[in-house]
Amino acid sequence: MTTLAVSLSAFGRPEFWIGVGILVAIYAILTLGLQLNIGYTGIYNFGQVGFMAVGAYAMAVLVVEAGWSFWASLPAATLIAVAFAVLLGLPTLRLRTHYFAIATIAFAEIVRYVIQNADGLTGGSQGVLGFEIAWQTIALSLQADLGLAPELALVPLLIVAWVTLAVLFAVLLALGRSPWGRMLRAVREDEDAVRALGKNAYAYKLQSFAVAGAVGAVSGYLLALYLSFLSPDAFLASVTFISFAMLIVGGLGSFPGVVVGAFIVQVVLEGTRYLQLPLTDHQVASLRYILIGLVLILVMALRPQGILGRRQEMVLRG
Amino acid sequence: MTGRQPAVSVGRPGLPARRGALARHRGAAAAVAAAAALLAAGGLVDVAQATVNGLTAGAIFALGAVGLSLVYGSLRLINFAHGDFLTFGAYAALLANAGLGLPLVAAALVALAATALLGVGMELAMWRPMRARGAGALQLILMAIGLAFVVRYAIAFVAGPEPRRLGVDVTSSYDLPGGLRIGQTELWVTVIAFAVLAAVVVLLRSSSLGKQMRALSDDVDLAETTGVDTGRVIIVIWAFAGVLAGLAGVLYASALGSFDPNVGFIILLSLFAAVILGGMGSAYGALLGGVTIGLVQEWSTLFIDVRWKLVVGFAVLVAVLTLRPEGFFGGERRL
Amino acid sequence: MAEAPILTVEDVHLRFGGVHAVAGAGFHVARGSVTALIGPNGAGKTTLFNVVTGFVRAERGRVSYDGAPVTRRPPHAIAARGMVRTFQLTKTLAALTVLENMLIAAPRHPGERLTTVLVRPRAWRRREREARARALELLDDFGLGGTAGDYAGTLSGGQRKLLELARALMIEPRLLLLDEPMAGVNPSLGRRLLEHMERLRAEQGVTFLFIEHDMEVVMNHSDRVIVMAEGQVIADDEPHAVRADPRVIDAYLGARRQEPPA
Amino acid sequence: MSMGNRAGRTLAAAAAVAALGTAATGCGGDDGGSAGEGGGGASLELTVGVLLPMTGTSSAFGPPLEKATKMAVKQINDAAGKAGVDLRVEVVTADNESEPVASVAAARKLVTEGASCIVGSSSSATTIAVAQSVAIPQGIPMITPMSTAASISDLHANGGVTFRTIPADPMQAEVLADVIAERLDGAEGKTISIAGRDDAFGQGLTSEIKRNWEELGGQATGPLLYDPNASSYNDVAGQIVDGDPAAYVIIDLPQTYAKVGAALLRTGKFSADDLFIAGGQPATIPEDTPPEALNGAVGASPGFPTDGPLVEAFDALWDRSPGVEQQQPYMQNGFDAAMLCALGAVAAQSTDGRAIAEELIAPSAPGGPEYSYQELDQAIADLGAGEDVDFQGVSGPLDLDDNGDIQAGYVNVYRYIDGKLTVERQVQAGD
Repeated sequence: MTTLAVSLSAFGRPEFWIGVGILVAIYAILTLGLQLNIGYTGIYNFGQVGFMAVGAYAMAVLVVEAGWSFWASLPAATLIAVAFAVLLGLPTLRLRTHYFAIATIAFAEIVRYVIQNADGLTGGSQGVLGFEIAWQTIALSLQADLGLAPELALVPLLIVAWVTLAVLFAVLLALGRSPWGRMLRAVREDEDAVRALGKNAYAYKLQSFAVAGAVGAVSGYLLALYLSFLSPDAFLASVTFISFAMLIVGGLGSFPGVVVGAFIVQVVLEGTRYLQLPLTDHQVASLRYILIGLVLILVMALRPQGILGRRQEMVLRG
Repeated sequence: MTGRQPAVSVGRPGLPARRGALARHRGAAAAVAAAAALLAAGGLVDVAQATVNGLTAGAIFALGAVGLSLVYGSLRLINFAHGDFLTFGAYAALLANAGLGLPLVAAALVALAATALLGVGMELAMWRPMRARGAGALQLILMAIGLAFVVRYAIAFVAGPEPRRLGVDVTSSYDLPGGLRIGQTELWVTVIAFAVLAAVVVLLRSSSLGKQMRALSDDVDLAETTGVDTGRVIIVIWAFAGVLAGLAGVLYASALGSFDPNVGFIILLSLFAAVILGGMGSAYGALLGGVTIGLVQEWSTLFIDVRWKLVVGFAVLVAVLTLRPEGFFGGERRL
Repeated sequence: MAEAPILTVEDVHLRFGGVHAVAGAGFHVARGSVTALIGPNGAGKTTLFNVVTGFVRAERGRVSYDGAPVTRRPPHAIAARGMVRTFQLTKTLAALTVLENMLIAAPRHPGERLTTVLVRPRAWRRREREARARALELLDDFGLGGTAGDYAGTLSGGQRKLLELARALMIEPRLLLLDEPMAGVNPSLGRRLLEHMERLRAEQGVTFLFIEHDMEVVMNHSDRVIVMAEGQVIADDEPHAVRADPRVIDAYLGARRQEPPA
Repeated sequence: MSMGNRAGRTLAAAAAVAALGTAATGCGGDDGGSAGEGGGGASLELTVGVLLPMTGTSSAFGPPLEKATKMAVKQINDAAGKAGVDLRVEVVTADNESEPVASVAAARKLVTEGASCIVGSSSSATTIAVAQSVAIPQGIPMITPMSTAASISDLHANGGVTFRTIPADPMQAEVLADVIAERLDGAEGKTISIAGRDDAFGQGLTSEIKRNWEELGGQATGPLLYDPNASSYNDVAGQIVDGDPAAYVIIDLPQTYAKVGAALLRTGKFSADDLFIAGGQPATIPEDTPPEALNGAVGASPGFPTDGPLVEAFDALWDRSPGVEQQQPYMQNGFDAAMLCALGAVAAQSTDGRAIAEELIAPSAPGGPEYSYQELDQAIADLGAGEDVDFQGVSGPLDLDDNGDIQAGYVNVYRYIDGKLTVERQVQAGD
């Protein structure tokens, strides 16, 4: 019982919310990309975690292996992710949505295996570290200036993560409300109608996918900063699926929904660590994933528009 | 967003039969070249051994892929839970065998029935009602992913994470002529798998139900207009897919010797590769695709590090989608 | 027929599986004319539309629009050049509003370029205002002004046909290919549609090629009729001449679903 | 390999950061610092956090590790009572899912629950992740009972909070190479076949062993790394036995070796008598592994004394205590890690992480009277009185060096006989 009390009191501790807060921002950013692809453009990007991995590792390898400056590596990593998106999208975006879904999930797995097996470059399963020193230096001096206690060491990252989220959120919101975003929604509804009106539906799908790749890369190197260490098993396919849960809980087609969804799902995932259930840790861990599965099933069955999505759109889309 | 698209936008504008034939010739040429390369790389014995290994894996993939493809063809549903159906089959057999003390063969049959029930149950509980509500492709696909999580981790929750084994002899093996070897269980697995696959072909070809299944998965509307009782046939397809998935699971678990709750999910992408290679929706295609993926993965180990074996399967998948999305054996469907 | 025809189709071939959907069809469409394309079901009319507008690539044959070949051009490029088609089953974008449906068609819209939106977020506002004005104007013409804010999915079948036509006009087309514009449209709306066609031809010199089963419409509103059967053009003449043509009658009687010319 | 020098290259910079870190956190408040001042009579409420691999690849080791640490804590609280020192230790646990991201989240959970000393984590990847993003930035000492990767030694320079109660890979690899050479009467001209699972554990040890073997003048094929998720292992087995080598070295975890071992036997060329393994292995051959695949295999693992009163006492204690019966590798190391947490706190007279980290090495290093957990009360009393002690762990003398590594570790040379892991002898490695 005392343990239960301890566990509950933990929710009051700032460190918990700092950790969760950073992950919420990171996964919200990842999911913004999915929202643009799935919610707006109707292309089934099932490999978003692949771009997260590409972004994170491109940054790390450029810094540690190629000796680039950390700051230079960030835009470079983003561009590399975009290049991956374009190369993958060019052939596969011509295909039916289902084929594309499978192609992207395969892409993400290939990325993970290559990272794991190209030890020379990526450190393989041993992982990479030492890429974030430039950042740590700043973070630590910030920590000193703000007079933060050790357990608040992550506050600077928390701030950066949320600022990044805010910026990307604003950009995507603007994109979504622009005629460009309108065109994406049109493509989602019916590519042929769009083509018949003189607009290149394929090009819009490719642009949407490329933007998602860039956004995924950003979430990738934020995760890298959070872990201060990269290893391939941080990029399992299940990350994309959890990101789906965030996407649909918040609501398809709604960017604010992404943030709400990311927050709810992440708090539930982390919260379950504190529950003192009469179960083995292993069962609790399984329970956590069963929960994710049920969320996906029930939301899609009962409230396909999620919390903030527009029911009308979901229904009319059928 | 209904996942099925009007005729005007087939993935590739109407592919003339002529090009198909051409591609088939090219395929043959490629096969010859590949064979030559193999022999150069491996030497006869190694190639033969890799082929034996590949046939075992391939037969299992084929069993898993046929159901996946039929379900996709008839429902335009990518059943992400299909891999976990294999796992379900394996654990059902384990429970019936170790738990209820049934002999393994009986236990296996129980497992097939159980997996079929799982498939049909989900159709009645989930898919049918959702279709009735006119659910979109995205809704269904995400529900399938959710189902995959639930099945896999429910198994993990009950059975625990530790690896299990079915009571089969995985250590002894037979000498085949030419210095080749095959595991005793693997031999059985391969023989059973191919026997069942042959039966599947016969069933799909000659039985009216089989024809209806293929018709449905070729073109739902056409099937409906030609008076196929789709509701009933879909149930049959789920049962059929379930039985095959269950069998694949049991055989795979037996051949591996040791399995855990991730066993099926791990090969899901290889199953996708098989389905794509065969042409989505084509039962025969998936069958050939499965065997091919198995062979390609094993042959790859003659050229490159074994670490890449799985990736080779995925790479084939992406390559096929890029070069020939309608698949290579899709033509079979028209037979 | 002094001017060169606006559309020329020559010897188009296309098979689906075994079926010879289009087998050497060819014809001209004169500038400013209203041409009807008729024929029994499965004659290959819609398939020919798909070929002409670039949605399906023919195995053989040439299509040239306004003097330039468009045989290998993608659909959007063809539409952008002013040859615009509608669909047998209307393709209104259900989850977009009626107004948004119209705006999608607005040509030369900088706001539809990713780079512009990212780099110069203001640069497209003016064009958007113009397009919006034009769209509302057209919607009023077609009696859809009141629905501008509704989801297109909520419109009636007839209204969708009108919306599709109005939307096509956003592109300022010079050749409109209409696939069964009258199908599923109540008579009054149908009349409205025909009036619009007449007006557009008179005022803007738009050329029309339309597939239609309603023989009365065909006979009274077209100045030329092309008849297809089994993938070939079996007649191409003035309405009255076609009506008398024995081959046409055979074609219709021979075809499974009879539809004797009125 | 590439890992090692990568870490090396970044070491200088890392050290600089560490300096900054202490500078920054010097002003940081210390929670639980109710102690610190006052000395002997001060009351210490220490919370030890334990990262347990309850799920994922290392899940076999989770439950015994949990039991071992809880046993240790009970011993400490009893001893503290006897010694009349006001020390109360509580345990909080978290599942690290054998995976880095989850490990970090789990470690944060432990910290939020007040843990100021962490026992863990399991695989090297998880340990490095936790060190990098929790232990080092927050100044929380972490003592891993399981991670043997060489690169972890480099981490200590960065913040001085990472420790281990288990010998690092090089120590194991060196011993194993010697053992193989001895069994084959010399390495000269002998070719052995090295393989391992494709993860941090396999990649690290196989390359170390290859290096050591070649230094002894032998040749080696491989390391052949295989995917733990492969759909079949006949190809792997075929390549391992290819060109019938003098011996096989296979670095794997039980759950994968169950499949690989079966495949090896099917080749008909393989005999487990020529098999050498390393790392923690289960005390009895797991139910899903074919016995013939392991019986007769010789291995080296970070070990612990196997006879003498201490061992008997520990085994008795184990049998008395609640939880799983089956002993597993690493549990003694976990037991000792928990002990060190407490001793560090007593020595520091504080439950603040950094203070404990400062005092972790001294109580284990030579100097002062030697005490085992059986004389824990005296150890606590002495430390409480500000005297130095040399704590003797059940996993070995510990004796942490300046990298937080144990200088002198026992490496057990064991062999599977009749399905049981029987330790044939122990090598005092290091020094």
